[in-house]
Amino acid sequence: MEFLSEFLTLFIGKLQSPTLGFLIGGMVVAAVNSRLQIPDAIYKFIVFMLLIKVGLSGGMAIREANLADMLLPAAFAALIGIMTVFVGRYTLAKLPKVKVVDAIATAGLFGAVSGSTLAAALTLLESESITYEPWAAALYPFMDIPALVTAIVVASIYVTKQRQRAEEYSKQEALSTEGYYASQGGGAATAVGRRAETRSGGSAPKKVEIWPIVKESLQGSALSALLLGLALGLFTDPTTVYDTFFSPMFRGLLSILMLVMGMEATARIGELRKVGQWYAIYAFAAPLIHGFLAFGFGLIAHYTTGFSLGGVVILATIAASSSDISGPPTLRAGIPSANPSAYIGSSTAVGTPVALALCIPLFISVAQELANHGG
Amino acid sequence: MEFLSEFLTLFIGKLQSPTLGFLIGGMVVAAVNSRLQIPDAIYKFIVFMLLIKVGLSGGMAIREANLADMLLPAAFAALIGIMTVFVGRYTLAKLPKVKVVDAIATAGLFGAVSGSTLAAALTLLESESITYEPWAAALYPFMDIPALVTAIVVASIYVTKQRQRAEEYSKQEALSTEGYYASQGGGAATAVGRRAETRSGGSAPKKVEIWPIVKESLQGSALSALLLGLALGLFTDPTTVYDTFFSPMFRGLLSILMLVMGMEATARIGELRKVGQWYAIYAFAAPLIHGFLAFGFGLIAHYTTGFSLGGVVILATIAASSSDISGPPTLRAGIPSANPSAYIGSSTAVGTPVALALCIPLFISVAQELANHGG
Amino acid sequence: MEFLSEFLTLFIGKLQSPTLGFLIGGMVVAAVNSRLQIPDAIYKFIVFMLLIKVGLSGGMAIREANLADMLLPAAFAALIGIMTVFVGRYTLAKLPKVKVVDAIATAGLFGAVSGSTLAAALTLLESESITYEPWAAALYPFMDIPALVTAIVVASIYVTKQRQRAEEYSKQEALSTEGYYASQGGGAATAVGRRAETRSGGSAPKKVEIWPIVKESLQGSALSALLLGLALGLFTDPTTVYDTFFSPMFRGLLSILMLVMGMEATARIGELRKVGQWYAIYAFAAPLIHGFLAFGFGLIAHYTTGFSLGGVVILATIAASSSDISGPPTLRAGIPSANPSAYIGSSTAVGTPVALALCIPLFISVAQELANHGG
Amino acid sequence: MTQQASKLVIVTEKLLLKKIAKIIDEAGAPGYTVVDAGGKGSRNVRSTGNPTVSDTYSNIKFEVLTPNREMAVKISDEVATQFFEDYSGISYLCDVMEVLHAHNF
Amino acid sequence: MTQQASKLVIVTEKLLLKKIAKIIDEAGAPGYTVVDAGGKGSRNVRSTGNPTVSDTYSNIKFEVLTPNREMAVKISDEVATQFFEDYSGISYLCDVMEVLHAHNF
Amino acid sequence: MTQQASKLVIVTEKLLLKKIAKIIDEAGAPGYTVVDAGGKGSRNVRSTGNPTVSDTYSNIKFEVLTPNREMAVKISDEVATQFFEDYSGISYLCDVMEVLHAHNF
Ligand SMILES: Nc1ncnc2c1ncn2[C@@H]1O[C@H](COP(=O)(O)O)[C@@H](O)[C@H]1O
Ligand SMILES: Nc1ncnc2c1ncn2[C@@H]1O[C@H](COP(=O)(O)O)[C@@H](O)[C@H]1O
Ligand SMILES: Nc1ncnc2c1ncn2[C@@H]1O[C@H](COP(=O)(O)O)[C@@H](O)[C@H]1O
Ligand code: NA
Ligand code: NA
Ligand code: NA
Repeated sequence: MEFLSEFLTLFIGKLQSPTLGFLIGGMVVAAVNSRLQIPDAIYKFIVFMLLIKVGLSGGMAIREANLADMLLPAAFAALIGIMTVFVGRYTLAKLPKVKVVDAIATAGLFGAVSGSTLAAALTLLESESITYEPWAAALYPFMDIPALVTAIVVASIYVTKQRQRAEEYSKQEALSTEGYYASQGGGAATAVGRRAETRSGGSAPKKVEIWPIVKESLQGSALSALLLGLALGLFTDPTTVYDTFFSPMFRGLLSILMLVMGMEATARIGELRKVGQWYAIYAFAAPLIHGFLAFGFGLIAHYTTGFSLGGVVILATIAASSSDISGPPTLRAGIPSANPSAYIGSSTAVGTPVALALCIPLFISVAQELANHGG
Repeated sequence: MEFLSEFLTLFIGKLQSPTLGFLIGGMVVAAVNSRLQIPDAIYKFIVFMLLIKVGLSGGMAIREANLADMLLPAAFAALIGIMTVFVGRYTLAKLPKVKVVDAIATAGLFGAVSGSTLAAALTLLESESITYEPWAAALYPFMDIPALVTAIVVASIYVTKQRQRAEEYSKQEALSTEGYYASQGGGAATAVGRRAETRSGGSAPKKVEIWPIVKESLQGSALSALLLGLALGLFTDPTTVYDTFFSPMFRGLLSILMLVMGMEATARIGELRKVGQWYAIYAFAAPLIHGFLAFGFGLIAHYTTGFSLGGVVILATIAASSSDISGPPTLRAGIPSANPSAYIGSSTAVGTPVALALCIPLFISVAQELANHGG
Repeated sequence: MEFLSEFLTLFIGKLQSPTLGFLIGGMVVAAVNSRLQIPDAIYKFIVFMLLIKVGLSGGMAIREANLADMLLPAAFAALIGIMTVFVGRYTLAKLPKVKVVDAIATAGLFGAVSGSTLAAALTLLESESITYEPWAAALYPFMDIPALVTAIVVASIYVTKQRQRAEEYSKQEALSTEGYYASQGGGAATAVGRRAETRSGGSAPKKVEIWPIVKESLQGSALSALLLGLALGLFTDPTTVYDTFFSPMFRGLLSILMLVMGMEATARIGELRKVGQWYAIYAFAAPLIHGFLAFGFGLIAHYTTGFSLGGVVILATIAASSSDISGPPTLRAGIPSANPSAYIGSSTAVGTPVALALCIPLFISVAQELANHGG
Repeated sequence: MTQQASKLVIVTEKLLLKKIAKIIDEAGAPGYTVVDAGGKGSRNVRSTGNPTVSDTYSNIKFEVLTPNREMAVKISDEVATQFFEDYSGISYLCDVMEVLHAHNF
Repeated sequence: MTQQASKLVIVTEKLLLKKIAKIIDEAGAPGYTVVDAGGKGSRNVRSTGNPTVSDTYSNIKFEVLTPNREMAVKISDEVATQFFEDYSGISYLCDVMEVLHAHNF
Repeated sequence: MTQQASKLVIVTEKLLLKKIAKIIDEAGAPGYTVVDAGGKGSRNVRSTGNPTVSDTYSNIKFEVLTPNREMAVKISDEVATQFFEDYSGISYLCDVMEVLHAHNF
């Protein structure tokens, strides 16, 4: 009882944080059709600034860290990334009116990590003076890449099987493949249809290569900025420029990014609506489920290897977050037959706001309760 | 005598402020055809940063304020906004070679408010340590919206009347309306002319709806940013992010914006030249006249309800300023037959520089004199 | 011996500076095909911020300076700018497979000055607490403009002579000029060729006008920003805005610019490869040669008129640097027949990295050695 | 499966983007493409308050492939009637030899 | 020296920029021009994760002048086969009366 | 009131924007439209110093509707003579079926 009331007080306090205020502000601004815009160049630059700052601070601190401590959390991160995809494959994809490839892609995006959500969590942890391992932000790629790779591999296997079945069927029936494509692709119509035979004829059960997907992820702008920051923090001495520039700008730039995320969320609601309610429900539940799953794994590491409670919150946050920058292009290239409205809509319009506004305050409150009561 | 010399000293000191320096620098840079450019994305972002900062500081301070004090100044702001349009209607519009709709649109733009001019005034007030009510910046929409609405309504009534007269005339004469449109629209030539009948036939004396214009104004990027800042300042606690980011950046960003305004002013001179000298004269005199009119009203509030002298300067400044961001698109949509060269040229090339370089220092000097001599 | 080891220690310390780290980071990022991008608007704005800051600090300090001291270094700067072109004309241009106009243009670009390299040198001088004359950054145009003017004049004279010779030849042979153009222009093929006669017929040995080239240089965005800053520092009092905005942002923005320069360098390597190895060798050697030439001249001024050792480093740096922003468009317009791949590739891919990573640390180390041993 | 079509090109002020897109949609056109453009015509002005020192364009160019000439003319007429009296703009028709591949033709 | 040519126009998702450029190159086309474009077609989506609140376009429009109709059709076929099943896109052919000046025709 | 016209298309380096606009004006053309473009042609370079890592285009594409073929050819000749020896560029002529609505035709 006392726990609950304490928790609620904590939670409500977090809701007044300006970070969240900017997020909601952005939603309202877009909802009332304001012409306010944050130019694309600024948006991209802010993301770069935030992630390179996260990387720099990690890199600078990592030097003294014992990287062996990172092993268990990193393994857990990868595991959670992979599990996320299978959870989606066996829940969302089984629902009526949900296309399997769309569901797999969506699950992949929810398994992947959002740099901005991570940045928001770090800010809140600092405001609350909760300590965490300097390398915790570096768990990002350990979850991001396995999730995307798994999603693309699972989707490829599924598509190949479907195609083979369709071919056998078409051989039996000696029918044009046009009907199949029309029902599968939705938009892929006549003009293209006539070439389908040639194409599917050539697609023998080909293996999915994993390295290109990993490379594609690492080359994404978000991960690149993070890793660049890490490397610079590790190998050069950026203290002055960090203290005079990257660190003081962080909080302010984050608030503007939150505004953009809020505007985005509202703007994408329409896309989500088109693909149906199941996506909305999944997008609402998934961050909480993935997050608490990761929180649980994190606690295991906490009790066995002394992983800090702040680190547990970070692990839970990257699990709860869904990628908004680098994930979509990777998926678009890797699972081209999936409808981007489905996964981008789910992630941006519902997943990210839930992760930011519900999950982070929740995880921090729980961590604080655990700390207070001798976690 | 002493008053005058004191005043001149004060005034000349203000002319050396870097804000003004950047304005004049921008004019020179554009005049010598330099290829120096501030990218559009940066310009838009700076405007956003300035106005959200103004809003945030207002919102944070307003909590303790007694909003009843705002009533009189707000009513005066609206009154001045409306008067401005009628002043233009009965001076500028009556001049030879000035088209009535162009004049009304120009008067509307001069009645509306410039966020950047407001920001410049706030900076100067702070440098001079003159106090003002925290909500004073929130007078912006109370003048901006009435001015734009009045201009659009007055123009619509005028255009409708003209059209009716023309139709009666054309019925009498059974002539094609082409001649009329050619003389009215200037550019609207043959290819379009033949459709004019159909169109004007359908336009029965239709009422101008006011709410869409108000909405359009509120949705503009400048007002949106200001109101967003106000709301965030009011409902969340943005102190940290304000103190570490929005407030320290203010002065610097403003100086860059001044540079852009200066470049703009020079670049627009050509447009102004095309529409004739009367616009230049109006654009020079209007900021001073509107400003001192508002200063007078402000003093009434000062002596009756204790409105601060800093607040009076702000009221005078928003009256003197003419909109540069959100006004033009609203007018373009609301009075489409008006020539944008006329109003944008007048405002940007002459009105804004006069407001920034003459009016603000003038108002502050007068306010200081009044304060020194027991105002 | 001791000198050498001391020097190496100093030099290696400089290699760990974050400035250099960001440069190398950018090279790596581009080399691994990362999708990380710094938007063009941000890049342009950063260049503006850096150069206006350099200008402002110069302008503010110059007031107390004795400008007569500037005479000798400024004359040396101009001399070096001109010499650079002739060095290129009689080395690079004589090499096999190197087209003369391409070589002249490349030499011109290496004679011209890079604002970002200058900014990097100033930062490092400050970190090392080496003092320099406040007006030293203002040596920029004194080298930049003479170098570009000389290159364009030399190229024009060469092209005119070639054309005359070709015409005489073509009169003798009564052959179409097509062959000549095909061999000269490389890309200028048939469709254009037939008009060549008309054109070359009209080109009597026309004089190259110098003032337009000077104007073109001064109007470039980099020089404009520098001069604007100088003027504002001189005529207004920008101390507050300088201390709260331009100065604190300098180091951070510079680091991001270094990242861009690094990415650029890698991206341009391909262009350089196309034009051949001689350009790479020239681009590697030229910054060192020009730099030490200037260092020598600087020392003359040091021993005769007391020009500071910091100033000598600055003179050497602007000599070593090659223009990356304003130079290329001026050359493109002034020597249109030169292949931009040659000069931009040489400068961006090799020249700038060498100037930044080798020359600046080298010059500073030498200056420190000289100071320590009673220079 | 290739087929003939008309291509309607409309260049006008950016301000009208949404309104013209709506007209095209309502006319039943299968799609459209739009690019940012600058330009010069009878009126020298198409400013909508953007800084001229920034190099953004303030015109837009629509290209609409329509299955027949009538639809193109209908769209053009509608756009011209509603806007070309007050706004800058031009519209013209090109021949498209054939649509090779499309999802909606 | 002027000559007839075909103009192939391809509008599709920006994501495919490099891949389509490669196809055009490999088909032996003498060159191409590409512009950023927005648009609407049978599928309402061409988002690749950019914020929609920013006003950047996410389509591209290629224009390729080819010396003959066959090359244009070949490029179009290749592009459609590889991409138009999964991505938005349209391709069509225009007549070019004549190429007046070019370096590579 | 519709009428035939020629459409001249010029793709060249951005650097030449103002100079070509002047030539078009002086030839008496009623207007022009210009868009930012990228592209590839016989020379692989059209850089003017912009960072290549930024994704800005450095070509421009002019489209000029002219009342007759002669004016188009005249503009094209002038542009080619002055610039195409030293700069990248291509120019070609398209048929415009008809100008539907214009202020200046
Ligand atoms: N002859 C033309 N050729 C190409 N574009 C034109 C032409 N005339 C007008 N335009 C375009 O149409 C826009 C509006 O023209 P106008 O309404 O005549 O000002 C101009 O800004 C140009 O972009
Ligand atoms: N009828 C059309 N006219 C012009 N552009 C079109 C048309 N149909 C499609 N497009 C363009 O082609 C893109 C892809 O079309 P779709 O594959 O049908 O979604 C659209 O986003 C438009 O830019
Ligand atoms: N065959 C072509 N089709 C379309 N655009 C072309 C073609 N050839 C050249 N271009 C355009 O014209 C520009 C200059 O061509 P070039 O002078 O050959 O380098 C290129 O950058 C392309 O944008
Ligand atoms: Na996740
Ligand atoms: Na006003
Ligand atoms: Na140099």
